[in-house]
Amino acid sequence: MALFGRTDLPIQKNAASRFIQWLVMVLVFMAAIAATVNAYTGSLLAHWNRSVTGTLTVQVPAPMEKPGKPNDVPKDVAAVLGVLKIHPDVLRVEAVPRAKVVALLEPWLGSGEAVSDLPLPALVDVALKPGTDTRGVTDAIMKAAPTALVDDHRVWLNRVGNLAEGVGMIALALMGIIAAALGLTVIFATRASLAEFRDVIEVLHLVGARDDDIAGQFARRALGQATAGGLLGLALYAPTLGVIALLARRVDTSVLPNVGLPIAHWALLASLPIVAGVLAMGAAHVTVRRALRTMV
Amino acid sequence: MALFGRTDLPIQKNAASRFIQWLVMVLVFMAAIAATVNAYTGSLLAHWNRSVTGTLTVQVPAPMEKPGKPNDVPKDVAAVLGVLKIHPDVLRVEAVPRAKVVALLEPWLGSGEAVSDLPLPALVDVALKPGTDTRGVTDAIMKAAPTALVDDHRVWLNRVGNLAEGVGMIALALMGIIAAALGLTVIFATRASLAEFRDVIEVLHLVGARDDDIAGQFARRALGQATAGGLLGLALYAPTLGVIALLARRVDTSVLPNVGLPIAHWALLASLPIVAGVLAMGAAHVTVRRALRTMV
Amino acid sequence: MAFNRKKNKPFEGDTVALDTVDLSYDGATPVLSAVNLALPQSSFHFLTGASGAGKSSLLSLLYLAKRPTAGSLKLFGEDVTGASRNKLAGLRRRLGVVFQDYRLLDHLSAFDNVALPLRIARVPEAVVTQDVTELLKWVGLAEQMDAHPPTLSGGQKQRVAIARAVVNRPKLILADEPTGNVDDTIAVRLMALFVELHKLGSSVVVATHNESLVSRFPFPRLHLDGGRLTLLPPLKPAASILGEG
Amino acid sequence: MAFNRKKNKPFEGDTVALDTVDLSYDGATPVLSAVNLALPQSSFHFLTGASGAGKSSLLSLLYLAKRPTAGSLKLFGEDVTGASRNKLAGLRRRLGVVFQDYRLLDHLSAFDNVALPLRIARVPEAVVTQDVTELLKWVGLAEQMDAHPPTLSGGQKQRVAIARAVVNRPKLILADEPTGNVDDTIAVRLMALFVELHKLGSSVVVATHNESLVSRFPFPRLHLDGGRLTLLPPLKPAASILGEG
Ligand SMILES: Nc1ncnc2c1ncn2[C@@H]1O[C@H](COP(=O)(O)OP(=O)(O)OP(=O)(O)O)[C@@H](O)[C@H]1O
Ligand SMILES: Nc1ncnc2c1ncn2[C@@H]1O[C@H](COP(=O)(O)OP(=O)(O)OP(=O)(O)O)[C@@H](O)[C@H]1O
Ligand SMILES: [Mg+2]
Ligand SMILES: [Mg+2]
Repeated sequence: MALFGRTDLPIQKNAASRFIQWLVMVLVFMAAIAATVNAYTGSLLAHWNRSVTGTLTVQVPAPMEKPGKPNDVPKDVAAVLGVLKIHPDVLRVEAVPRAKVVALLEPWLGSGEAVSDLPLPALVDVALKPGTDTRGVTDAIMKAAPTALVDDHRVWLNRVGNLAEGVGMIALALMGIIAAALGLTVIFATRASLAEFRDVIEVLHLVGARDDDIAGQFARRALGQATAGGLLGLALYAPTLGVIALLARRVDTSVLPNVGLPIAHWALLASLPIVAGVLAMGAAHVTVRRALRTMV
Repeated sequence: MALFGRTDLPIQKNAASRFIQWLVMVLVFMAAIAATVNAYTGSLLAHWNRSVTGTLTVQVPAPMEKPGKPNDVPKDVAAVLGVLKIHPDVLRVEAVPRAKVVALLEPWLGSGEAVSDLPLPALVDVALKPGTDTRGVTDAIMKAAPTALVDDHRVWLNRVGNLAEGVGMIALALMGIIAAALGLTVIFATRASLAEFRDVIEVLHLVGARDDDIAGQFARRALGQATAGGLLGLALYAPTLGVIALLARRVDTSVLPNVGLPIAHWALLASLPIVAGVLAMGAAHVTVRRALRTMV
Repeated sequence: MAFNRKKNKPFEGDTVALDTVDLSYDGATPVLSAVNLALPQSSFHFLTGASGAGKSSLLSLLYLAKRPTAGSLKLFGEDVTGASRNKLAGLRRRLGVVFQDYRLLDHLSAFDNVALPLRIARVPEAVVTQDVTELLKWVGLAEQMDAHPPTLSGGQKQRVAIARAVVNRPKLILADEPTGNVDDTIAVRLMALFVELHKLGSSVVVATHNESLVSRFPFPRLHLDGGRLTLLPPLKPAASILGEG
Repeated sequence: MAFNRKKNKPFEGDTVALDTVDLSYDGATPVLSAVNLALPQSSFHFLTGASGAGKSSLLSLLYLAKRPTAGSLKLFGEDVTGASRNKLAGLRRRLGVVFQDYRLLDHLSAFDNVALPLRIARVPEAVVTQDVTELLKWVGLAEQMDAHPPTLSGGQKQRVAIARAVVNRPKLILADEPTGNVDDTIAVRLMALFVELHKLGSSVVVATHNESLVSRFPFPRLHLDGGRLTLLPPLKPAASILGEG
């Protein structure tokens, strides 16, 4: 029968230990949510980056701007396409169908019959080979069609990227606060336990128990309670994520695209109970050792 | 010298009571953040609603769509303006200057010389009198200019509104969780105190103290600690809000407009420490009364 | 020493009346069975019996920490069965107990521990100061008034416990082994305190193992054996009481 | 009763050696001053003195709960000044203490309380069961083995405390008022336990107020008065020892 592992401190069922458990549950739950927000914004940024980096949109002014020369522009578009198709840096190039241009402009110009007759600019989507600079291609385009406009989407990406990064940072900061809260909780709960069991600990000392034996008990207890609390927190997180995903699906996917989260994120979540447990164990051990040094 | 108010339970400086204080600090801090997010999304929705409800945008197709009749459209615009200026439901009406239309289209069409020559549709902004339906005005416009398009911004508002409402709901749910966490914390901390002071309480009973005297002490302690913790939480919240506002300013104001928060929000924030205190007091009182009934 | 405060609420009849009281902790083996006991006002009894005989248990019935498993218990003329918790608190304020394990409050000084019953009864602080000081001097703790129990010796704690029990000048004093940790000189001095209160009208019960102490005082003995309570005559003849008090 | 386990680690010289030891709690008034004391192996001493004289304080130096303000303290031949905490724990395992206030663990049964020193020393459980059971029977608690301290009477707790102090067959036994809550019959039986251990080679110190107990045994007295320790001869002449043990 192992004495230190079971029976000599009544810490298994005291208020403080149950308290650690449920508080860790709440903290891990919140940390999981924050981690998900952070991972989601990260994925979102990557998604946008991926769909935008290495792409250019070339805009060739509308065909009817100069009423006298109605056929000027198809020539410009053809020139641009011709240049790009043989350019070494270009991976893929295609003219955007007029219907898609109309759809893009719909929020601004409406979709009535009137619009379908509008003189719209021609758009060409260009995909560059990975790692190439946009400059060479841009120069080639401008040479072929001086009136063309080249947009590399940077302004827009920076703007939304700032927002997403801000959200991610707040989520990260929240996780930091939660870790600190966890440590403090364990320290306080351990101190409460120490106060509650001061007499018991003194007796144990007086009959020859070592500091390590006693600190080890508190630490093991904290490890167990925090890990259990962490698992409960994840158990709470799973359905919550489901509900949030359901709510998010009601929002337009252009606003919140359905990006997948990296495997590392799920690994992080799975490790949260362990992290909480180890953090709690460490905090308890240090607290108890320090307190014991002032005792008999 | 008042006995019950100071000296007969050593609860002022025990671990549990300091614990309540800092945990309430964290909870109130998070509640304040959540309340702010909720109020901000509310204000944002109201802001959008206000700037959009009771307004219409009338779009009159571009002048050159039919090359044969180059002067059709100014007539249509004039007709629309004429009808609206005398319509009883209309508060204000104005033609959008071409420069502003160009600016609106800039993200889509670029800003080169080519665009400035584009045949753009004419836009008319209409403000309706509060409480009037858009239908009558729309009918009048369509009669005056059958090719006009009337947009009351509903689709867009609904789309973004959904998102903002979702965020607000999550913030509210968070506040609910926080309130529950606060109650549970106080209950657990009080139980820990009760366990720690069980002997003291028993002695007090045995020398004639009443349950109310003892429960009152715990409740007063909880009130004080939670209120103090709440004030600390607000003290932490103020600079945090400043930092977030700073971060938000880096984001485009079209994405996060600088809307003011309602006075009720600040009142709610100011009341958080009191709410926390009262909640804590109630939880402590009930917990102690129930526990005492099982004691000597 | 003088007890100069207003008298407790008066009552009719015996201070304590037990009628065929049983007490058992686990519901099976009774610690007390069919105990009848009437303590008149201004009485003095020793309570004797082997270790584990049930002396402390009987006292805990009287100070209302336990309830009889069967039978009825009247205190100060009032039946405690079904009394409210506030009512019990009121009754407890009228008695004083020296617990076998003292039960002092470690976070209060000796002075504040003794003052506790007075403060709970909302006695004016001037009276508290005077009474407590006088009493602590009597039990030989003038030097230790501001010391906290963890810094007191065993015998000092016991004396603080006795002072706390009698400071309110209660009508019923229950003392459980009150002199187990002091030497004979102090023991006699402490007994004199109980005897004085007894003469002033309090009923006193002193549970003790100390046969030499019992044999010095002419008071009847309540003896517990096998759960039964019997009344035995004083070990010292009553005639010599004047030489003691 | 038989103590059938392996002997404690042997050592040279006196079990306890105090050299001009001072002890004061507040840095000012000394509780002990210039105390010299040598307890040889297999000795037996009473420790007497008025309440508050410093008996418990002296014992707390010996069981390493307090450190001397001045002077040196040797235990089992080792100087404790500057010893590590683990070293102190090791020394404490070789002595047994009956605390004046028992210090039992309320959440453990009487059996587990007594078993505690053995389990901390990692004694095999079979031995623990046998030794603890035998010892609890000897002190008259065969019925109360599974009871927790809060459900024990004062005298029963005191006997559990004594059993815990001697179960490890320590080389030094320190007993602080070990018979204050039991009657004389049990007191003599408990003293017999200490005497047997003393005969088997342990050094024993019994602090007590109980003069009648002291006068029954032919052991020298350490007397504390005004912080000074003096060695007094036995109250009972040594010749009669055979009639007692
Ligand atoms: N709370 C309790 N639960 C269960 N059993 C108890 C409880 N309190 C006391 N007992 C048992 O009741 C019996 C009587 O105990 P009590 O404390 O009344 O004895 P006592 O006469 O005061 O003994 P002592 O002189 O040793 O103090 C003992 O056997 C004890 O173990
Ligand atoms: N931790 C402490 N802090 C301060 N003073 C203390 C402390 N412990 C004991 N004292 C004081 O030291 C003196 C001696 O106390 P000690 O407990 O050694 O006496 P004792 O001889 O055991 O008395 P008793 O017979 O009453 O148990 C007392 O006056 C006591 O108040
Ligand atoms: Mg008793
Ligand atoms: Mg002592």
